[in-house]
Amino acid sequence: MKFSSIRYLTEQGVENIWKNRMMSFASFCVLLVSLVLVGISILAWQNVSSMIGNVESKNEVIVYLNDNTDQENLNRIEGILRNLPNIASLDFYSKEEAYLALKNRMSDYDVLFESLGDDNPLVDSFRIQIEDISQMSKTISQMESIDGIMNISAPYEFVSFLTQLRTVLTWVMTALIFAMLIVSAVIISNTTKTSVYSRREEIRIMKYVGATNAFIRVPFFIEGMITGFFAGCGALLITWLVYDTVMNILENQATLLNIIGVGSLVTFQQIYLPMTLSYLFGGALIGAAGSAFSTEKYIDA
Amino acid sequence: MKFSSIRYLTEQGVENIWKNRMMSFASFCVLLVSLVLVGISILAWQNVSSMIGNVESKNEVIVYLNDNTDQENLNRIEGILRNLPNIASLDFYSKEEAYLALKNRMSDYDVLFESLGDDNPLVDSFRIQIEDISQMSKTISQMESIDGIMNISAPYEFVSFLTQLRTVLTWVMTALIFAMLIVSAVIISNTTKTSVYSRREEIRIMKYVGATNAFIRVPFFIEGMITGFFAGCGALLITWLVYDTVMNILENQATLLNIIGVGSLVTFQQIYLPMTLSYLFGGALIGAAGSAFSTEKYIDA
Amino acid sequence: MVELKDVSVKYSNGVDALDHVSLKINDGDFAFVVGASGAGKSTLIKLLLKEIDATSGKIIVNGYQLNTLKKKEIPALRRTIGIVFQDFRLISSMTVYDNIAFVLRVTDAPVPHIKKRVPYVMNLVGLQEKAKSYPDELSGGEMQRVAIARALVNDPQLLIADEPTGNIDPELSYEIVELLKSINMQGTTVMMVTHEHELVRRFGGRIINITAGQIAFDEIMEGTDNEI
Amino acid sequence: MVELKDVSVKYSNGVDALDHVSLKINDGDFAFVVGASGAGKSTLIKLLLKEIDATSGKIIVNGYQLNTLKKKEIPALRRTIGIVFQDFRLISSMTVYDNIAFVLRVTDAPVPHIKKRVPYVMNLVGLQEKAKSYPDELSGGEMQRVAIARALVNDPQLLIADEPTGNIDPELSYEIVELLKSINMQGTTVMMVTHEHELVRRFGGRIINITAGQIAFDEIMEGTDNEI
Ligand SMILES: Nc1ncnc2c1ncn2[C@@H]1O[C@H](COP(=O)(O)OP(=O)(O)OP(=O)(O)O)[C@@H](O)[C@H]1O
Ligand SMILES: Nc1ncnc2c1ncn2[C@@H]1O[C@H](COP(=O)(O)OP(=O)(O)OP(=O)(O)O)[C@@H](O)[C@H]1O
Ligand SMILES: [Mg+2]
Ligand SMILES: [Mg+2]
Repeated sequence: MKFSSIRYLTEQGVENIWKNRMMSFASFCVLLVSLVLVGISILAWQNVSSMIGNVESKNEVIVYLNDNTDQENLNRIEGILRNLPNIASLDFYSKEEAYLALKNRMSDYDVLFESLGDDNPLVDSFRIQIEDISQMSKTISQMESIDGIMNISAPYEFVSFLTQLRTVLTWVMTALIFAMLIVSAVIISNTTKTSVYSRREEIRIMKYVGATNAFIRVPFFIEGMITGFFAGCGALLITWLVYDTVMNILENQATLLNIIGVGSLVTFQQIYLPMTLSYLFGGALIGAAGSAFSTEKYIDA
Repeated sequence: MKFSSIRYLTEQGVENIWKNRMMSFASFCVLLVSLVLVGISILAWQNVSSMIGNVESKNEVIVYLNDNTDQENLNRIEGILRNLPNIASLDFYSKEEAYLALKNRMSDYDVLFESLGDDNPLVDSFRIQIEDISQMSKTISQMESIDGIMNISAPYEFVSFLTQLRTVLTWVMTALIFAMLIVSAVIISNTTKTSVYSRREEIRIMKYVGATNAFIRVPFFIEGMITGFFAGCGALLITWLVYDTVMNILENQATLLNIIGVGSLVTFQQIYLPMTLSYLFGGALIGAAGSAFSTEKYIDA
Repeated sequence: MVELKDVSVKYSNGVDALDHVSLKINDGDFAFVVGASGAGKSTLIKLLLKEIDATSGKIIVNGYQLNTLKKKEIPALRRTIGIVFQDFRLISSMTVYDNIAFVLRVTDAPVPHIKKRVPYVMNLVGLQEKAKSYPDELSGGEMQRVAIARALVNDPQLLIADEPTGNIDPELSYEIVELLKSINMQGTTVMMVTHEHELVRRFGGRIINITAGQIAFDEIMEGTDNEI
Repeated sequence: MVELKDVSVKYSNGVDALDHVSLKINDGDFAFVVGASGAGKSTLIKLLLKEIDATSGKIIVNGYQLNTLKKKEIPALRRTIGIVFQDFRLISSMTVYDNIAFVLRVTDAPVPHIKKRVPYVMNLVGLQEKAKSYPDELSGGEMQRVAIARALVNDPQLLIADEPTGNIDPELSYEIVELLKSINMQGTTVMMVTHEHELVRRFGGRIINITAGQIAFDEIMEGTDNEI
């Protein structure tokens, strides 16, 4: 194909957008909506997994040491613990700190502590954060074999809650993204099909005067690509607005934010580059591919 | 219009579905997808609000009484509390019960209790459930004015977490349902418009031979209604499958279920009647209305 | 009855298709409309159907004042007119039978009447065997005859035919014009656009010649057919 | 060159449109094809374009064996043929200019050639002023002439015209046939379907009569035009 032909076909593609503006607008809307749906689903998924990750990192296994463990044993146990796999961090928590914290926490029961006087019945402990909480039981049984340990308190219930929540959310979000992809595929393919269908006569006539399939297809392809590109722009804008709005609402919910962790929210700034690229390229690509595929049927008729 | 005409137009509508099967299938798919999206969004919203309601009902305000309150005062305070507005339930919790529970809860600190011996430093209390937690502070200030009360412990943070969670979820879910409605409206209107657009010649010719607008529209209307009805059936089936699958996944997550409350899940059996009706009627109605509106443009041309 | 008073039509792209045309065709008349390609013949017909509006001037068709006719009343107007379009305009999704029957159905005609009338007119144009064919499955001449049958079927007051013999061989063309003549005898006003001078010469009658949007000639001529 | 050997066409609805037709039109011939409505003339043309396939028999067009022609090669075949369809088949979303230029564009013709050639053929059919009009804005005769211009524009080896004068007044019709004749003089094979006996009588030449799907008559006749 010569350059003049390519230029002509490109111009045709651009012109067709305006000539078939009703159809182009339909494709534009449908593509835009699909991109927004898929985009927001993915963003939601990112945020939710980041939140779960954040909440997970707050879990704590507490290793209580025997009463009156001396410094040497302390160091030995700390060394062994640090060398265990699956340990994210480890803090020493002396019995004095523990006592003060307990007193604070149980301020309703002041009487109780008054009766104790200066006596501190608590023990030293290590507070340990587990890396992969699904491997927690294994790590704990390794800890139990260490000498000089009185007791291990692990947040079994909390961990099982988190793993289950994650399972469910993974299911739900994966299903959501899949559903959105299917939904988008269905509506995009239907819209482009209808758009081409309404021009089947034109396509037939072009074939009668000797146009090759490629010659007929290229303008559709370009038309779809441009429409898709603009749908991508629109989708980007809408996603941005929606995302910003949701983030603003969240920011006013201090307690909630505190629990899920402020840092676990993905800000728009962090992702705007890959997002912009995916939207624009994705839009153009889907638009072009959709048109190209839908012409097939009427081109071979 | 005579009966024979109505019969003829109805037959036309049915025939047209098959004659324009590509378009009918496109409308069917789009309507189905829209109904499923909106339906599942609403179901999700119902479940989430039922879960929040369930978690909310677990909140507790504890009213601690002065040490050694006698039975008479106890009855008096209970009477006053019961007469306060916004109280859902009220339970007496003796200091003996409290002590036992505390001991169980703090089994890690056995030493602490051993040092106390038989001495019970705790006090009697009422455990109160608030009806509307957003009105909690008002209710608590009313309680504070009662004689013989030592202290009130209210789950301020928990309540503010819940109210905030509810605000955010209400926003998100409302937005989701709205978005799905808009999405559906956009794609349905575009699909029906394209479907009618591809038959604009036919419509023009009908007008040339003296057909009234109603005469042209009725078959489109019936076509849309039937397509919509079947889309409703399909959507019902898909929603049911999806819902059932999600419920099955949830049922395997015992801890999670325990926290959100098994009873707070809406089972399909509870809602299948209104859902079936909404899907079928909704489908038929949207299909019919969509077609009727889209013909307008080409009918007046 | 068709009456045009000083009617002009200027298309949006600036073409003056009709230029101060005045014309009267009485009930029961039979008129040939002739003229070069692009003279304005089809434009005249579009006006009578209120497919387009006159830029200026007044038009009365079968008692309807087209200038003031409301959109809602257009179907009523069109039901008094039977029309054969130059490009046929058959509904491609309907069979030949339904294309013709449709005209009766829009007027709420009783089903037994439809069942008798439609085969009758299909027979008139020689298409009884094509009842179940779709327009795509017809030859050019057959499509044209379906268009003629459709125009006849509801016994219109005014029958307008735009080149009804453009795709039909001469023998059949004579038959078609004779058919139109016989319908005219029964009281229907007939207006037939044609470029086949032979037909006009043979049948004679009122001949209206449109040239460049104006009426160049409007007279009654003797047909040669009567002599043979 | 067109050659049909014992070709039959039976449409899916059972119509026998062509019945064991054998026919040869040599390069440089000019042939009129006549016959009653529904005789099978357009079917013959559809065959040559490979729009439909023969039920039996062999067809060769411009050296292409149509029976064994692959789908991919159809555009190449069609580019050697210029065709005027009975129903015009103009692309309604393109202007007159683009409808005609399109045929050159599909063959990758150089832009300067297009810019010279298209106005030239529009001039031949008298449509220079309608270059920017869309098909909807043309009269029947004008559309037909666009179709003729489109068929001429890429100087085809074989020119097929299906009723190219069905919507054109007699004067213009003569001009069109004379145009086709002069193109034929330059070496293009021309096959013209018509039902206007007057034209055939006047110009004469090879006349192929198709009746009920069979060749009833295939002879060369003297035209009256030469005598006048
Ligand atoms: N919709 C339109 N928009 C612009 N110009 C038009 C339109 N329709 C027709 N014309 C122009 O108006 C003039 C008259 O057209 P009309 O169709 O009335 O001619 P006609 O007498 O029927 O010719 P023919 O015998 O070729 O059918 C022509 O020059 C044509 O190009
Ligand atoms: N696609 C089709 N399917 C079925 N039958 C068809 C189809 N096309 C044409 N026919 C039938 O085949 C026969 C020949 O049709 P064709 O179009 O070849 O006639 P023609 O000679 O061109 O007639 P005309 O002069 O009226 O155009 C006709 O009886 C027609 O009804
Ligand atoms: Mg005309
Ligand atoms: Mg034909």
